[in-house]
Amino acid sequence: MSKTFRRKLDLKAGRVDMSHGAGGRAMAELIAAIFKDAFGNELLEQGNDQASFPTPAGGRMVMTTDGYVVSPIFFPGGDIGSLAVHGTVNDLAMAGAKPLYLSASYIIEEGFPLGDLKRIADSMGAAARAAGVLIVTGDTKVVDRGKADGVFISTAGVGVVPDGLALSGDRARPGDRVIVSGSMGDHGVAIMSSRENLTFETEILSDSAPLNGLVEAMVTAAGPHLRLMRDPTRGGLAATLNELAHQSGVGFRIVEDHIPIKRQVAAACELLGLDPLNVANEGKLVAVVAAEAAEALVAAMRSHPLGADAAIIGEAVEDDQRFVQMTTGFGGGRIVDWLAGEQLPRIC
Amino acid sequence: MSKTFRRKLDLKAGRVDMSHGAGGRAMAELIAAIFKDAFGNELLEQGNDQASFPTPAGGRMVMTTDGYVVSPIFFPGGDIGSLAVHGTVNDLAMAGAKPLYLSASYIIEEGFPLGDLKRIADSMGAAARAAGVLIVTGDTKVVDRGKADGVFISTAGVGVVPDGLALSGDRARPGDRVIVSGSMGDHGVAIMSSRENLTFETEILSDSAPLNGLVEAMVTAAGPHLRLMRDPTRGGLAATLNELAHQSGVGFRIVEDHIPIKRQVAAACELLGLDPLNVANEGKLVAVVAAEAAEALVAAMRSHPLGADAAIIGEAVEDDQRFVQMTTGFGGGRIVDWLAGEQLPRIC
Amino acid sequence: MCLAVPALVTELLPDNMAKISLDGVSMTISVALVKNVAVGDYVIVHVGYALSKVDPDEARRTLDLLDEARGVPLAVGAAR
Amino acid sequence: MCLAVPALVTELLPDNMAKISLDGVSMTISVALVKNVAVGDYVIVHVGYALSKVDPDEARRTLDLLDEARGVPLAVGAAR
Amino acid sequence: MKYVDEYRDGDKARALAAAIAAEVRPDRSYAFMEFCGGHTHAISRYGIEDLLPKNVRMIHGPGCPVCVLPIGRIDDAIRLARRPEVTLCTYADLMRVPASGGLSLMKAKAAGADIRMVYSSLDAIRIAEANPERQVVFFAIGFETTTPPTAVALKTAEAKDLKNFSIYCNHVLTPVAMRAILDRTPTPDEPPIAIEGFVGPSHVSTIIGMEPYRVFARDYRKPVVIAGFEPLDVMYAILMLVRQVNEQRAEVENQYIRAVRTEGNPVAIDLCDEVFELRDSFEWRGLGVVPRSALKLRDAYAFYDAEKRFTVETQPAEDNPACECGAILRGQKRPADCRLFGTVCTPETPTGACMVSSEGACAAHWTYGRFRHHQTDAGLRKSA
Amino acid sequence: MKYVDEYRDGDKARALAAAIAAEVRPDRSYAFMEFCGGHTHAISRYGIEDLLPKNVRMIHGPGCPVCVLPIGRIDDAIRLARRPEVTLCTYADLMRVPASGGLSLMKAKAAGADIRMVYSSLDAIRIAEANPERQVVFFAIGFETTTPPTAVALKTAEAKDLKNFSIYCNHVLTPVAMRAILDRTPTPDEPPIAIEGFVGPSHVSTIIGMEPYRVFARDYRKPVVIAGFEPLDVMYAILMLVRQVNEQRAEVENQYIRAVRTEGNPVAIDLCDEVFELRDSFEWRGLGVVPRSALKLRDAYAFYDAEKRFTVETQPAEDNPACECGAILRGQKRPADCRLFGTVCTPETPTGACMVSSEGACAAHWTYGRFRHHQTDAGLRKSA
Ligand code: SF4
Ligand code: SF4
Ligand SMILES: [Mg+2]
Ligand SMILES: [Mg+2]
Ligand SMILES: [Mg+2]
Ligand SMILES: [Mg+2]
Ligand SMILES: [Mg+2]
Ligand SMILES: [Mg+2]
Ligand SMILES: [Mg+2]
Ligand SMILES: [Mg+2]
Ligand SMILES: [Mg+2]
Ligand SMILES: [Mg+2]
Repeated sequence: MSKTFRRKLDLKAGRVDMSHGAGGRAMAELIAAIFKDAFGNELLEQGNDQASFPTPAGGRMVMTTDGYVVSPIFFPGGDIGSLAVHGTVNDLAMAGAKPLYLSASYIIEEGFPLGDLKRIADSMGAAARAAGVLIVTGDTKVVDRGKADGVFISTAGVGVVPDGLALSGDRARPGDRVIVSGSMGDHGVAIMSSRENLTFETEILSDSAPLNGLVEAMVTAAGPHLRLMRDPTRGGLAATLNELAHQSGVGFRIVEDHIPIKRQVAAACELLGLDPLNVANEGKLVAVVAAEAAEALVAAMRSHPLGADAAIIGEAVEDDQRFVQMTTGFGGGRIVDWLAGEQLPRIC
Repeated sequence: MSKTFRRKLDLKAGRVDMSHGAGGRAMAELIAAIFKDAFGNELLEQGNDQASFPTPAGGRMVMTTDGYVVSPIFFPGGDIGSLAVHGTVNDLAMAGAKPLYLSASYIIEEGFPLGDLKRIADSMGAAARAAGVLIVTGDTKVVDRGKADGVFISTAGVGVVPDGLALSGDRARPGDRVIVSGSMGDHGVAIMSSRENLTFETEILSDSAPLNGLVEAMVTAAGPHLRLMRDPTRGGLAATLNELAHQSGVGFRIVEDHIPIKRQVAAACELLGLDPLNVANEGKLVAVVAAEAAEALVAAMRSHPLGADAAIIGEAVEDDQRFVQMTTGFGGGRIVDWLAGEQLPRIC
Repeated sequence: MCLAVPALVTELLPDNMAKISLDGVSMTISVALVKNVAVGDYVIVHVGYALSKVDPDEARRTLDLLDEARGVPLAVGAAR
Repeated sequence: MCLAVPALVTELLPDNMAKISLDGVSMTISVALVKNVAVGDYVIVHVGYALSKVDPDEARRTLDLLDEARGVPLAVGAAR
Repeated sequence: MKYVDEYRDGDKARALAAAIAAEVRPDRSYAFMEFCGGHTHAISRYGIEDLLPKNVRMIHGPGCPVCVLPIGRIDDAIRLARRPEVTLCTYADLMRVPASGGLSLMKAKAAGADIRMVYSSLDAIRIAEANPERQVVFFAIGFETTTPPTAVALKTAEAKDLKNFSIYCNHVLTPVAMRAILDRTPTPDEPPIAIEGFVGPSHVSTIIGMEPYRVFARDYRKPVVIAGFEPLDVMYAILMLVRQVNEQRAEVENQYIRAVRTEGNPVAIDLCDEVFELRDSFEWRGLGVVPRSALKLRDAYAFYDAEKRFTVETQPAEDNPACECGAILRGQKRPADCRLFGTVCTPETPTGACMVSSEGACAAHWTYGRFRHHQTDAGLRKSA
Repeated sequence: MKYVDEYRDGDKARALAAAIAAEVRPDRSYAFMEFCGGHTHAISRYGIEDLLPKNVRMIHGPGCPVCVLPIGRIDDAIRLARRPEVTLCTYADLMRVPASGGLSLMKAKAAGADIRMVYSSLDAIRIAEANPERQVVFFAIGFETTTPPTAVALKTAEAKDLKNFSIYCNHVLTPVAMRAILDRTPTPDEPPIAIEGFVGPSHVSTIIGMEPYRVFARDYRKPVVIAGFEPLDVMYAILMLVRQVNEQRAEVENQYIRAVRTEGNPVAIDLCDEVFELRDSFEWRGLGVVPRSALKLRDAYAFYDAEKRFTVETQPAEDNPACECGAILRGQKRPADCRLFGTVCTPETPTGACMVSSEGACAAHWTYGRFRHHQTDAGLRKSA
């Protein structure tokens, strides 16, 4: 883009207005000043409405997308920009893929501070570099005030699964072990603690992180014994295990005492009447692995910083009802169900 | 997905509420009832958070994304669902790619009618089938009322460019011919005519259409003589030609009388004080082609239904100022510039 | 300034409003400022109001005046 | 019903409000319903209000009562 | 968490389970009602049923203010929220409760009503202060526990001279409901009401103390043990009930001595007396109309009464006649005995009161306990 | 488009161009001002400059109401829009006009002010009817053309008894501004004001007729030819001006006979007389303060006057001193003579009045004509 478009945006006090989305020079300026530097890579610089890259050699490809509408946009431990990279990288990694390329579609509410937009784009670019992926193409739309909530980002990603690796939610078999890579509920509690209408405070940070490095170590350690992985995001561990139970046609039995949960997360859930197993994570995974490889896999995970608290929490069982059952720390048994409705503070 | 999740959504009077985005059973039901059938294909049915498909053999790959925030959501000649396919398919096709796979990220405002959502998803699915692409993965988020505008869709797409074909916005050379595939401004005028606050009426339909079939015919006809293609969407023909001029480092000279513009589009622009060259298209392309292949290319385009009105409108010229100049129908000359600010009705 | 377009009155509506048409584009405007507007008239439309009627005879006469200039050979290249 | 949690009072604030802490989670609540709340007290917190103080001696006594049941061998499998 | 974790200890639970098993008489069965949803929740969530002898049966009572709120009152709240000038503030628990016509507060919000979820009644005060042009109505529900916070909010609004704040009062009374259950005369084709004692309310009792339960011991000869909500509290209270039954005692005992005083909380009691008075009668979902079982604002506070400010007139709304909530709440039936359970009626699509919140008997069984049903009775209900 | 396309015919244009070329005297030059932005736009958009002999020079006048509105009045409008109770309705043309402090209506809207773009003053009435709780202010601008629609809106509001509608009146008068240009005494170091005749307003004249221009012919000896906005109209009017100059006549002629009557539009004139009266003076961007050049609401309609309802007090705001608009509007300089042109000052970031709307002299040159500059003078302004 030639310097004709390069004009100083007021990143301190300026705001996005409708002209920044109208396809004219103001939009070109916005993209040049905010996104090009933040994401900077040769593929993006092509400046076409699409990015072109060599077809990967071999393997299978995977593609995923997620919309990011997190509120607040900046939260303890991350922001919507880094989250939009981690979430999509993780969905690719969960298939055992090496994440390669991301696209980023920004929907921005008129009035959004340009400085915040730059901060988000920079964070997104940094997260992509840290995860080893390139943001190769993007889009920017501006909508009237009151027709969005600051900024939404939809990220899509593609990656390549090495030949011979086949992970899928339908591959859990009775006897397989269920592993989580670390403590549950950190992201959701961090987000709730930063919401204006909930007046509690914690030092919990979101666990938002890219899991592709951890996954690489896991694939190396467990090879074909690894059945599947999934990141327990919205709906938390409970939703993920129920999904997997239905996909694989098995039940799960897990042990409450084996599930890592931080003290403050447990306390926040207690105050708000929530179950930490329903609370979202953004840097954790659930893996199902053949029993014989479980211990080795956990050991390998623990030697990666993002798997330091990895633990076997249970196993898959035969169950035509596909229940997720849990032995409580108290010694009883119960179902771990999907959350009904939205996750909200309860009084009773 | 087992029938446990299959519950009758009230598609007649029901509305999306926050529980449909919370990662629980209500969300699974929504996806099952609305998206699975509409998009139905085996890759989507995998039910993972990502879709897996064979790595294409040979060629180069392209990836693109666009956010769709069109208002109104249903407009003459299309809706946000079909548009979200056409726009992304077209961005892939503009690189000469065969579009293969799409992802769809829905951001839905609480309260959106379920019936409308189904209509949009069905339209999106039908558009994908007509364009020969698969929607392989998706995501649904629900935001509070007043924090979105009905529904936004961000679509990403990947495709493969055959070996030997290299189209890019920087490849126009002086002497090359500029071709448009049909009349300019139909989409923008159709959208404006359906806006509540603008009280005019026309029978103009949006031109929203997938151009990959036309592009295939063009590549066959012009082969390596074809330099580049671009779809003149936001900002219209004026923005596209200015972008291309800057990317290629050339000027363009076009002839107003050669640019196809429908009578009603011209009239609507006259009433509103707009220039049809700034008005968006969603089923048209601009191509730049070596002079010697221009006539043959236009002939090939005209034999395709979406190129019936194709016309050579001008040529690339040497110009270190990268101006897009136009000979007016009246006989004078003028610059065709980017639109400053947003496209709005003018009184003067 | 004062963007305005001549358009055909196709229908008179209550409250001094009228429907106009311009090459297939129709719009509802106010005719409160012009007396005796009738269907078939052309009016000059500005910000949703008719400002005056177009006089077809005078329009013809203007074109005739323009035509007077015809026949004079075009001095190609002399412009500027 | 009546979800409530015992939490430590860490600070008294104006207007009958107080800051409480539960394992690193803090919150500002009303102590308008409980007399003589002091920093260091544990209070039962419900919908942002303290309902009563926790009596540490009685808490200890409850645990002692529970411990009385210890030593009795667990009838494994007898449950249900 | 201090005063929490100690009462969730698995080893002590097993010891207590053994003690209960040792003390129950094998030749008879025991049936106790835990009135409170909090107890129901603890029993389900911690799997206490698995730790109890087979001949000790827990009956899940109506002690969830969300569950027992009749549909008509939710309809009223939706009508209030739909008024263009009104912002309705509600505890989140109420959002999904089904109202007439397939509605709920969540759906009404989706359809455009201005409904805000609050954690505390003081949040509603803050919203009223921040939006002086709006009429902020606080949807007050709850037993004696949640009533004093509503009273504080009212007094705060008065002190701040807030003109745009009012209360839609739905506070109900625990002991009256307990009596209503015992007072029912079963119809000839109904099983008898089998309650032999109560696990008494935990946090309700922090407010009202022990006195209000004496009537059950004295007049009905039913032992009552006030118990905390932690699982060891519940188990110990059951042990205390077993002992009373075995010893043929009927007393009001207090297991939750660390938080409940005999006299309750006099500050809260006095404040509630000042602000509220008894309604002549009130409808309870599952129990029907119960005389003098609920509160309304006194005339002195009529200004803050949303029912007066907006002239709310509750329309009667029918429950699904196939719903067995009433019998379940009286211990005459179990959730799985209802033919709607798990098919038509689930936590996502609750038909009756007991499925509405996770503390309802049916919801607790569905959410935490239905695997037992399949283990023991797999053929019965394949579709669940 | 009937009555449009006929007047855009390229063949006729070339014939007319030849006629003009034939009639101009090679030994002298001609300088005419087209007062109206509509004419400026037509000249630029259709490339009429390319069709005129080199010795006919068009001076682009101040006839764009958006361009000449002083910054202080936009500041006022933003202050109005920022009032929490106010919804400001504006023609879209004003949205991007720069105000003080880097603001504009578009940016004020982005920052939260309730600003709606309307196509017609009647849209503002509709918005006021639909939002009775809002104070709807119509930001009225325009010359005599756009003034009667504002008057109709006011009378409509009166008829509908709309209490929440008011008008922020910025209507200005064409002939007064034309006089102000001619009346200026150039300073010693200024080039003379070279206007030899006017292409007279097109749609303004449909309202005011021909009479108000007589003064220019009679007192200033400047020919005036009222012309339509189509390119052939403009060219023919130029031919008529060339003829008057050649024949040393100074008359008011009407090229736009199909729409302009000698007496104008009496209905509109009477209505405006009823509603508006002259302001003592008004500031024009580029021209400075001009006495009796603008309108305000009469006292009888004070109720509808936003300046009275909200006590607007316009603060003076400085234009960039490097801006050459004034000299450009008087024909003393050309856009490219300004050192800000195309660098600091572009249509996206307009510094002066002439760059504000596409009808301003500088914006028209930038948007449609700057290639000429590069053709003839390529070295001068590489950065543009
Ligand atoms: S399952 Fe539903 S319908 Fe049946 S008793 Fe329980 S709440 Fe009522
Ligand atoms: S270019 Fe800009 S600053 Fe210069 S005279 Fe024109 S409007 Fe004024
Ligand atoms: Mg995904
Ligand atoms: Mg995801
Ligand atoms: Mg995932
Ligand atoms: Mg795009
Ligand atoms: Mg794209
Ligand atoms: Mg696109
Ligand atoms: Mg997703
Ligand atoms: Mg494109
Ligand atoms: Mg309301
Ligand atoms: Mg305002």
